[in-house]
Amino acid sequence: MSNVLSFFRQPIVVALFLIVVLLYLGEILSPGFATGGQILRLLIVASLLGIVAAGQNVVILGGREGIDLSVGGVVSLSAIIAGNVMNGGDAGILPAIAACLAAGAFFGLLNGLGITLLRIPPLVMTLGMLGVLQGLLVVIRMGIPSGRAAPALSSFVTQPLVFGIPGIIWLWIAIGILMAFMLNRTVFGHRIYAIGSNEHAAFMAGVPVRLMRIALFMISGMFAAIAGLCLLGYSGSSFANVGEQYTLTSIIAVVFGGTSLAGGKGGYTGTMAGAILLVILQGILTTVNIDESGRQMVFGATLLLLMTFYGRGRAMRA
Amino acid sequence: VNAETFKIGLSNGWVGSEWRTQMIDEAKAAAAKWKEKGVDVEVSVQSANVDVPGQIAHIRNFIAEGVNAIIVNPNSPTAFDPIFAQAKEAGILVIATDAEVSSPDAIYVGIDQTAWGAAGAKWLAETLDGKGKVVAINGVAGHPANEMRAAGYKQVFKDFPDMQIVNEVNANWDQAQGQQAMQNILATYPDINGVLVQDGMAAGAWKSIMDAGKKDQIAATGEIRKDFIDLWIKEELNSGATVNPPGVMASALNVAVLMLQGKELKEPAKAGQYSNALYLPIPFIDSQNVQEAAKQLEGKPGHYSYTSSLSIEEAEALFK
Amino acid sequence: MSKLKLSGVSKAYGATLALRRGDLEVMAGEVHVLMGSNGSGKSTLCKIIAGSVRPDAGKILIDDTPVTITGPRSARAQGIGIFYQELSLAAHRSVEENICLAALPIKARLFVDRTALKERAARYIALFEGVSGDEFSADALVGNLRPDQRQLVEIMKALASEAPLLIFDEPTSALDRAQVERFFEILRDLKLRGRGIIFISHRMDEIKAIGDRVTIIRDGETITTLNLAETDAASVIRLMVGGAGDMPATQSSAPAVVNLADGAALTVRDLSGAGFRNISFELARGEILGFGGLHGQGQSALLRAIFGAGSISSGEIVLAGSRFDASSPRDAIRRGCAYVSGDRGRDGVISGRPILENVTPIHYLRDRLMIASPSRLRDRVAPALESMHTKFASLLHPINSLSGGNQQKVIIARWLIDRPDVLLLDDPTKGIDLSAKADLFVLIRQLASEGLGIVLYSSEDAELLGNANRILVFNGGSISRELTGAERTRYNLYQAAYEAA
Amino acid sequence: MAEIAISTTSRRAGGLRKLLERYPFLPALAIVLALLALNGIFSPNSLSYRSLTGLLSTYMALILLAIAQTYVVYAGDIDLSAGSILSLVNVAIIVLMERWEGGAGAVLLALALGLVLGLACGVVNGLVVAALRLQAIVATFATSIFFTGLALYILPVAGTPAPALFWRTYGGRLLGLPFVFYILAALIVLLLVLGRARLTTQLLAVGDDQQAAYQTGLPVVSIRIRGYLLCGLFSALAAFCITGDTASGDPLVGGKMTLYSVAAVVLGGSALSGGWGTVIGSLLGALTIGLINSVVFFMGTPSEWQNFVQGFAILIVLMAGVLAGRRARP
Ligand SMILES: Nc1ncnc2c1ncn2[C@@H]1O[C@H](COP(=O)(O)OP(=O)(O)OP(=O)(O)O)[C@@H](O)[C@H]1O
Ligand SMILES: Nc1ncnc2c1ncn2[C@@H]1O[C@H](COP(=O)(O)OP(=O)(O)OP(=O)(O)O)[C@@H](O)[C@H]1O
Ligand SMILES: [Mg+2]
Ligand SMILES: [Mg+2]
Repeated sequence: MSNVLSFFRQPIVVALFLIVVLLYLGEILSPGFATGGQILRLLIVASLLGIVAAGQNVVILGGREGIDLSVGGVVSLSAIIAGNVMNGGDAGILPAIAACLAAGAFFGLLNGLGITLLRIPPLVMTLGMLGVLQGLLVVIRMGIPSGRAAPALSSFVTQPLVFGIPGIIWLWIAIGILMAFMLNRTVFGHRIYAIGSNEHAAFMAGVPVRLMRIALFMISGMFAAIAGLCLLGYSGSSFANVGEQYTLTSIIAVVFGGTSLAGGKGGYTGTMAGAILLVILQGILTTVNIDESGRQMVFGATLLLLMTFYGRGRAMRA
Repeated sequence: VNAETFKIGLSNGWVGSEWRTQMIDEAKAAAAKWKEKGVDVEVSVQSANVDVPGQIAHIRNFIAEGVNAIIVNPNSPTAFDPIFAQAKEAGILVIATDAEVSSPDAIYVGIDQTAWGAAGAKWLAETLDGKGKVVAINGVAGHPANEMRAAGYKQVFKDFPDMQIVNEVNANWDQAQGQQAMQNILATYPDINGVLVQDGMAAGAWKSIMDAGKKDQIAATGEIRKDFIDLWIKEELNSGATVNPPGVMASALNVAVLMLQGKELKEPAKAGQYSNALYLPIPFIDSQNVQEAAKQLEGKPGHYSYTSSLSIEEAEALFK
Repeated sequence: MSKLKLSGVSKAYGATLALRRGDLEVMAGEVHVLMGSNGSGKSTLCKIIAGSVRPDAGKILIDDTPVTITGPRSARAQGIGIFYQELSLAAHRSVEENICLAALPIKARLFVDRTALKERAARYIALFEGVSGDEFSADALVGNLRPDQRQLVEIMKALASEAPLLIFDEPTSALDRAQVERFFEILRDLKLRGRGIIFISHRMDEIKAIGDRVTIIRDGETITTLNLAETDAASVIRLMVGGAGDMPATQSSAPAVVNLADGAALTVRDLSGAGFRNISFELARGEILGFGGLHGQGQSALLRAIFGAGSISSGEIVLAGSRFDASSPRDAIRRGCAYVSGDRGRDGVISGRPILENVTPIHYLRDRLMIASPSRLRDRVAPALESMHTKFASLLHPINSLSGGNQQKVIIARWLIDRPDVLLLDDPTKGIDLSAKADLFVLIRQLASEGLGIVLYSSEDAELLGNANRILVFNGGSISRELTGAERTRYNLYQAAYEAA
Repeated sequence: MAEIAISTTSRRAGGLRKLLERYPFLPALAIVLALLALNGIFSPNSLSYRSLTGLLSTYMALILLAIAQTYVVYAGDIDLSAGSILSLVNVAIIVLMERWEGGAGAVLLALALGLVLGLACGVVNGLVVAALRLQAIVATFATSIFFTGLALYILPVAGTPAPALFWRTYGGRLLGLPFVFYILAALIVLLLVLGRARLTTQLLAVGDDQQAAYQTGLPVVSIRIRGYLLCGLFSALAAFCITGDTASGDPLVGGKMTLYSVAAVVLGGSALSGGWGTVIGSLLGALTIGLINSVVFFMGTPSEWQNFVQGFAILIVLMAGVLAGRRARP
């Protein structure tokens, strides 16, 4: 009996349940919302968010108030870089991937160094880095020729690839499997949880805590870079501030997935469900014909309501 | 004429789009043109992401620097009244561009955003023969330019009783959000005929329309960026784009220099809701003249916008 | 008159039954001692009285009236003051603010009355005048104080509650003798004034010195309450540990001599660092070297430093014949060093994670693994756990589902999969029950006989006397005596520990 | 208990550290003075009485918002909705003043209601964060969306001038001195008074160690809620200043200010983890942000580099603030 109960308390189960409820609600409020093609298109949008959230997820799992507010800046930067490297030609895709990953890793490295060596709190470090990235975007957009997605990239993101499902969703599934494997079946993954749940014990057990933490921020930067690349494919051309919306939504997706902001607890499968949940919620709010002020109030209140399902802090009286 | 020297401050409080960068660049180029005429126009630029207090500080910095004129693309329509009053007190000419300001101490030189919204709606109504279902994808809710544009299209649709706006959404002038919004709308309103979407998001909306294979059934407004215009021609889209040219600041600069020279406007700036506007013409691109627009943009980067501005001579024509 | 009466109080943390059946009666004007081995539930009982832990069942009577305690505030209001074992201080606040924090004196309904605050705090600070150390002042930040001074602040804070019932949960563990003496004077005075006092300590001499009655708790259950004047240490201890009379102390002693022909496993020369100075010793392969002395005399600091987790200012360490630069635990582990800490919550347990993951981290490092294959790991992990008779339902259950002792076994097991050369045991038996202790020491001796060099620091004399081939007694951060052969007696150990303390 | 520190290694309480311990905002003050000096070097005019008055009246809103943020940060919380509360109060008082036709009585009544509104928002935040125990970062982000929606509902588009009485007072002079100086003086008195309030000590104690504070017997939940109340109150005061400085209502006016307020708190040397900080530091931190913006301009930075240099400078000063703050505390 308690097994059954605890099954229904799992964040992922809660999220999946809420997804179904929301889809149903969406279909009632605006018929056509939950049709196959539309769900697929929502999944494309969710996968963009989900890929950013993958990086956010590992940073948060790593504990010590881990959070990455610079992901939005990296997404934008990566979209701009990719657009210019490929410049509408398929030949440029591989160099673009390499350039984006390098840029994401570089800014993740800077974050990681500031956080471990100077011991700047992640929130502060990555907030500052976001400011720098926004400035950098202005600088590099000067005098660059163009920023168009390669056709192959665009169709990878938006057109059906296998079984009528676009490549990006397959990519997201692959990332999901990879993340699940990494977190559950690799030494690296176990060490992430170890530093997230008890950094000191991990240190005493020989885990290279600093290196790990730097690596996590680099991973976050690289996932944001991949998302930027895919976002370019999604929108066809790069433009400024394209990544801005991902900074806080990626954190919410992680929280909706049942990962604790305190670190060491949670996983990526839940985050995937969380990303889908968030995108469906946004989608419903777009299609329902109410005033923007009403939309925002409903959105804010629903977020709060959904949060009460997860991640409530410990009571002080044990 | 003796060599004159004018110092002009340009303030831009948001750097989130290429349009803004182009705006500053064109203004700088306009200043350079004055040099050829023997008028030394020195521009001093403040352009960074700032909040409203930050942009008020821009103006204060200019006052401290002792400029002759300030041209501002304002972050808020109403927030600058007190500071503009101070600038005027200090003998500084203040011109707002791109978005109107309520201050009686400034004039606005730029396009009429209401007319901008109306132009797109008029094109859409005519294209659809005055009937059909339409959705509107707007920019940032609460932003004055956005609300004026919305007022503009609503006014037009009053004259077309068979045009029905089935939904209005906000996608924050963000291309990806515009694309997502369009995608959601297409799922729930599969039978729409037209889309009113503002620049910045139109490319995204069109992407969703094309992905859904509906580019031949739907007419939608478009953008003035080179990469969109190229796409428009290539895909033969049924589109029309009202131009909000990045050259507005350059136009404002030319007007400013002439005013600093002591010239008087033939018709004082008295238009608009704040009775301080000097409206510039709004070009419109549709399938008839899109090729010409493309010609102007040839060789430019993809994010470069179709532009127009008052030349010095055109500006002079406005003065006595 | 009965100040406080508890009956049938119980508390479970998930699967851990911290308190099974707590009964206790405290009279006005007595110092009532709680005794029980580590993890027997003393602190849990105290926290229930103080309101910071919610009991699952049981009755509480104050002055013979049944009460419900809904939280620390309500406990305070009902006349209960407490010294928390793990302290309850705000590190960035001053000494005086901490003393008065629970009831900051106010004026004009809003403001802290600084004058009243100073006055009130000064009363309690003055109680320890002369023994609280130099830089101790009313306006010092608590975070800047030494551990013993912090403990004094917590004592003052408890006294400042002026509560009729005062609870002191191990208030003396970091105090020096003079401080303890002063504290006891204060307690005696409070006793005369009719307060009821609950006092916890593991030091028999302290209990004898201050206690009137003793209640003994074993495995979360109240065993009995005795009059201290009518009993002796041996019978109290027997009650504490239960029927199993074969205490380690009565166990056959370890051999005094080991064959040193194999050479030194670990040599330490003139090592100084934070918390210890001028330490030199040599540890032979196959030897169990005991560290004795009062708690906190530099033993843990030294072990941590050797393991690369402390700070070393001078001196050298030689591991298996070559110089070892103790820069991080990672290096130490790679060089075959192992370190088991008694503070498992801080140094050991990766909370919320499966038992399996809690056993494997050292294995990952020493075998340079990348992939964690559960089936293969299970084969390595299971024997290590079994050798210690660890009780667990499944390797995939979170470690928090285990009792404290079993958690500690899991932590120890992590060091045994890949044999180390040197094993540093830093009071490793905290929270472990007797039979587990016995298992552990059998294992330790066996490991020694296989050629490991083992350093054993224990706060229990019996463990040292029963297992160490040689004992170094620490005092004030350096070695004050070495006990070998027949010198290894309880008396010598006690005397060496206390001399000049 | 941990070891007795036998040697005196941890006792090196140098003079500088003592000074920092007593006045933790000194690094922030030094940075402000340095930036003022830089401003003066590049543009002597920027140090004129008039310019400094302007600096103060422009950044008074951010100063107050940073102070608002500080009180929740004291307790180890954070409020990402502070800027939205500012917007909401801004539009609410503007609409009220207009509806009541802008006399002195109307202005005062509107301000009083604005304070109540700020407090109400604080209660909402306090309840979701402290009572419902949701994570502060995400929960206050959600409430910020809600408050923005409410602001848009009250005033769908920026506009509606404030009564002249109101903004002329704010921007004007009283007995020959700029009105903002009186505000600053009143603010400093208020902060000193609040510094002596029991609540401040309790907030800091909660931020230091929430569990310990609870075990001590402090009403932790109510203290945290009161921290959010103070935050709402100061956000409302910030809204008054921005209304005074901009003389109008704008439902989006505070959106960008939230993250700046967090940055200002860190620049001022307070620890985001709670238990340590000063409101004076946050005041200086807000000025730092303003001064960085103008230094970047007066240095003659090319326009396309301004945003980058500004972001970079803020990052560097943030690091300095954190590092200096850490030296100061135990
Ligand atoms: N004495 C200590 N006690 C507790 N934690 C510590 C101690 N010293 C360092 N740490 C923590 O451990 C981390 C540093 O560990 P370490 O130096 O092993 O990492 P690393 O240099 O990345 O690893 P490696 O040495 O293998 O390259 C830091 O995060 C620090 O907080
Ligand atoms: N918060 C908690 N969560 C889970 N288990 C706990 C918690 N607190 C205590 N325990 C467990 O409850 C048992 C009793 O612990 P308690 O602290 O009361 O022991 P104690 O007698 O005070 O020991 P010591 O002498 O070491 O202080 C132990 O097994 C401990 O691990
Ligand atoms: Mg205890
Ligand atoms: Mg290292």
